[in-house]
Amino acid sequence: MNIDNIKEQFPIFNNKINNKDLVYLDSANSSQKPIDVIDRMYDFYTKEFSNVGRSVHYLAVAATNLYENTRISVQKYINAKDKNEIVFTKGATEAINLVANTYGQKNLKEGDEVLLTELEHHSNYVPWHYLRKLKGVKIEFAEINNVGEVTLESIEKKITSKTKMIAITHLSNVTGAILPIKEITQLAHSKGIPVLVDGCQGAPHLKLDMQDLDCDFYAISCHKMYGPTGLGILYAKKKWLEELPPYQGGGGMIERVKKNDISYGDLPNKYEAGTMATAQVIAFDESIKFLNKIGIENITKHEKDLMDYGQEILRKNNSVKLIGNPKKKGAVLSFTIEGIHPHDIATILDEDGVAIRAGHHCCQILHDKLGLNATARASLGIYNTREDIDKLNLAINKCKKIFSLK
Amino acid sequence: MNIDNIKEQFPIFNNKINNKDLVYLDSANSSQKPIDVIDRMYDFYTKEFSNVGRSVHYLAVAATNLYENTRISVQKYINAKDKNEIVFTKGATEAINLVANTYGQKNLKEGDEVLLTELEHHSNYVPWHYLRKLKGVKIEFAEINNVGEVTLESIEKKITSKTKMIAITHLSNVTGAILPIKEITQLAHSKGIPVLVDGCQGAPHLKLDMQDLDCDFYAISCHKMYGPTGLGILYAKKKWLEELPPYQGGGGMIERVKKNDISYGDLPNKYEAGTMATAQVIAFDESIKFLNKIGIENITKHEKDLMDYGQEILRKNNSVKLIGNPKKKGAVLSFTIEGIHPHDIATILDEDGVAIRAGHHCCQILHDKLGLNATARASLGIYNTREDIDKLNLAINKCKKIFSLK
Amino acid sequence: MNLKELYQEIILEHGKNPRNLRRTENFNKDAKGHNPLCGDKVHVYLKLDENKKIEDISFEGSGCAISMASASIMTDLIKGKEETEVKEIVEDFLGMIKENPELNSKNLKEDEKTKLMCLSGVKQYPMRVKCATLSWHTLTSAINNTQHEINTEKMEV
Amino acid sequence: MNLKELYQEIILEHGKNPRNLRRTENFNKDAKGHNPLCGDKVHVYLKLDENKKIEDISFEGSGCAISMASASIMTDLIKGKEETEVKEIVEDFLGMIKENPELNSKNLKEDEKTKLMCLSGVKQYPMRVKCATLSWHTLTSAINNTQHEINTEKMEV
Ligand SMILES: Cc1ncc(COP(=O)(O)O)c(C=O)c1O
Ligand SMILES: Cc1ncc(COP(=O)(O)O)c(C=O)c1O
Repeated sequence: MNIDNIKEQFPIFNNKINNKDLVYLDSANSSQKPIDVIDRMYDFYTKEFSNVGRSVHYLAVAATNLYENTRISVQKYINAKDKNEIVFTKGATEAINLVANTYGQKNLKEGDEVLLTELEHHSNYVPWHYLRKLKGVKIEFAEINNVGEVTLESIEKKITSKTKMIAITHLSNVTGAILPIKEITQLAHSKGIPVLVDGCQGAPHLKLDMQDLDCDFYAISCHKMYGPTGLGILYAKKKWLEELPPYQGGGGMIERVKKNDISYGDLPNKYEAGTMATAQVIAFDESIKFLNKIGIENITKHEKDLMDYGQEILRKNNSVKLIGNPKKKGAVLSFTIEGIHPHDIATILDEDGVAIRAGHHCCQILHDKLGLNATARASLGIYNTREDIDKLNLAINKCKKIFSLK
Repeated sequence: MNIDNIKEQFPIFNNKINNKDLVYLDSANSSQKPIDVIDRMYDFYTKEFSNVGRSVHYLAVAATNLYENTRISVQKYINAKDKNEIVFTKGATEAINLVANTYGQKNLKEGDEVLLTELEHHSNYVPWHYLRKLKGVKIEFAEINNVGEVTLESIEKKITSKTKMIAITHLSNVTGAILPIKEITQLAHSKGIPVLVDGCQGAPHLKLDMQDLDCDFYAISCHKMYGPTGLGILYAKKKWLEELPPYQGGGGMIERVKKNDISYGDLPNKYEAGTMATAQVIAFDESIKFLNKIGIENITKHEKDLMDYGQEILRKNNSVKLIGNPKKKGAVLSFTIEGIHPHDIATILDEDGVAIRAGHHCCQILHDKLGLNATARASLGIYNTREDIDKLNLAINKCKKIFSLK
Repeated sequence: MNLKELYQEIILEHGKNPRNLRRTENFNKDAKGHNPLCGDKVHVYLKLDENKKIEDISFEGSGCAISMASASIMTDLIKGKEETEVKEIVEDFLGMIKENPELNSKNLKEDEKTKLMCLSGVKQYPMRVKCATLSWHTLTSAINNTQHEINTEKMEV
Repeated sequence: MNLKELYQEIILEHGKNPRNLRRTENFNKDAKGHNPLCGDKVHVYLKLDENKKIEDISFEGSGCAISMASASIMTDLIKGKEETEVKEIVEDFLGMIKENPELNSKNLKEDEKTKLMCLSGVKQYPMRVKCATLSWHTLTSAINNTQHEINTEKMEV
């Protein structure tokens, strides 16, 4: 598959949106879906639908096999040791809640510290805040430096003998900073601290190798990874899934149920209570295939090239200020324009079909630190081109014109 | 829409499954999907996809409106007072976990009692069991009578001054018993006890009127209601949603986030953390439209007619024993055949394209009570016909022949 | 949709140089408002004289052009009016933003109506309506001495 | 798929009248097994003599025709064999159910092989494979004196 005409794989770009060509720069929010993924859902529902699990009829057996196939595909894609280290969730948010809840229940007590960073998305803060409220756990924030990175040193500085969990983003959804996960994990493990990685922004853009990163938990949001909505993945080292208590309770996750006691099923069932997002899991296999066909190296390269180009163009544009300038940066271009509020920018850009996001992007801690209420964010996916960047720049110029800026 | 040729609306029946015509009798597990629902997902992904929420670009605004439209459709369908009493979840299992967790956190303490019934699905038991483990809450089970019902009296018998929650199924997924929810709610409320209804099996088959039932919580599983997988609904009276703490934490459910504290957003955002199952919610609107076009009265009537026919036929069939004979019974025919294990039955029926389920159907408590390891279950949907019942009966006869029964 | 109607000259000008962006000394009523959508915040201060006439009104805050302009135009226009008149004007304004084609208040002069109608362009931008109404809701809250902070997510418009 | 191969006469017969469905007196090894799929349960009892020969083997439990027949045929066939032989036969049987076209064990006579091959019909029914293997895994567990209960969900076949 050739990345240059990859847009053809995404039917959304075949239509005019609000009478304009769509310049989709909101992939960090959610990516568009390739036709194979959409077709897979259609076919599954029209020709093969059944719930998975313990039914022995033909459709149920077939669906169960397909469902488990995706688990194996994901295992391979992220280089996990065991397919049962892959747990399907409703989203990355649930994946992180699952860890905070179960690890918190079992291993955290008053005064223990959880170390986050100032870059964290609310989804990797609120679940830990619950433990603060419930158990008196403390939350520390490793600080960003002046280019919007969190370095190994910044993490190291906040580790104390009370630190019992480090939960950090792989790639900031605002500054684009890529964190040195492998080094952080090494450091953390040398002190006996587990590491959870919020991989929402890492997974769609970077090569994933759990053996190399060696983190304990990795949370993925499938809808940002060219997959269906309503699906996420928690990777967790087997020992954790074995050792931690279950999360939600319900059908499919039990072994024996008596009036006075219940025993739980094995991995991964223990963490997949109730009917799962069957069709979505099955279709996600196509997302993995799609990514594999292009090759993650090509994706990373394509996006880096675009991002360099975008940074260059926007830097040249007067009054545009890029947010963050990390050395290792993923496919996110956040910016402000002196004198124009990000929401006005987004509204005006939208008039030209340029879809970006404005706001705090679920990172209020970071925006407080930067002294900003909001930023504008153009985020990239594999379907973006230099032309998209040029259109972004033109639309920004129109913005400036309306506001009489130079 | 005419219920007699409703099968045409379900593309799955246009294909041979494993070279046979599909006789789908596993709707209590998950229903098949009408073409409009499947098409809606396809169209949304191919022409309109965006995440919902706070983005201001065209696609995001449109998707957000569609998403909220479904909330209003559901509100109307179940006659809730306020659209913000509708919370989208990943499934009924999550809906029940949400209530058990938040209500449990706030209102239950050691020695308090939660009253379930012997009919409950594991999804309406395990979440309460967690509270037993965590807080020393007690669990009581209202008993079934000899026709597989739970009566008002049976509930009343188990209510004590310590009862702080009654959590019961609307319609048993094994015996088909329809519980007198309205009467139970009245009784419970007269004693100040809230009522949660597991509506998984009620919602696809019965008229839903929250004002009439007056329950405090009602959990729905959309995939059993001709909707997409990976989606459920929690209806809860507004006062509960306002009063109870949030469940999962993440993006979208907060108001303000500071390093030392967090405040939560309003209903229904407070309970919808992270990216939701956008496409599924939007498509579920078509499920509601579909149900409305046929009319729930017609559905209930059609299914009752079929069930009566099925009971008549199976009663006439030697060695077949129907499980439960409740006066008010929903579209479920559970049975055993003396001398043939349910899993052998299911395997043999499958050979003729007759898809049923065998096992404990996530109701071990009930099966223990009945002294059975497993039962066979044929469950009905709107697409089933008398012909399907006849084919079931023929396949059962084949079964008996193989096992040399008369 | 029409950007020109949304970002009219007068909006841009008020957005850039908002009137009454300060804090009234000796205010006797005030309220805070917050629009989670854009992170906009506003704090409205009122000084009513003994006849319940608005002697002074001012606001502090930051936000998008629409919300700043709306607060600026509002404070300009409300100053000198009586409390009951103000309540009526707020209702008229919110009604116009929600659905009415025009303003009907007897308490508004023609040129005041014209000025306010400049904000009507926002009607075509549902996601931006709350930017225009934040300061107005906050004003109501100040007048009514409501203690809780206004959050536009709780408002219909 | 072929029902006739799955439900062969001999399977049905053993399923209906399982051999050794009782509890060995003075057993010296035993183990429990459980198949969450069908709720089947089995308890295998062994009596080994001083030379590690299976003096008696029996089982208690209930389940589908396949699992009952499998336990019945197994106990019939294993009686009188030596522990090391048994281990080898179990492996051969599981290998056959998983992938091998036939049985290769030197410890099985031709007619024993023929009998066991009657269970091979299950290969075409992946959801039923564990019904056929439950008692075999439980036998292994008994021989090895493993304390935990066998759960077929944890087994590959
Ligand atoms: C009565 C009942 N309750 C709860 C559930 C759980 O629903 P879900 O698996 O969709 O979460 C089911 C279905 O499996 C059910 O039949
Ligand atoms: C960095 C980061 N973490 C977590 C999330 C939450 O993911 P989801 O909303 O899919 O649960 C997101 C996306 O919204 C994100 O960008």
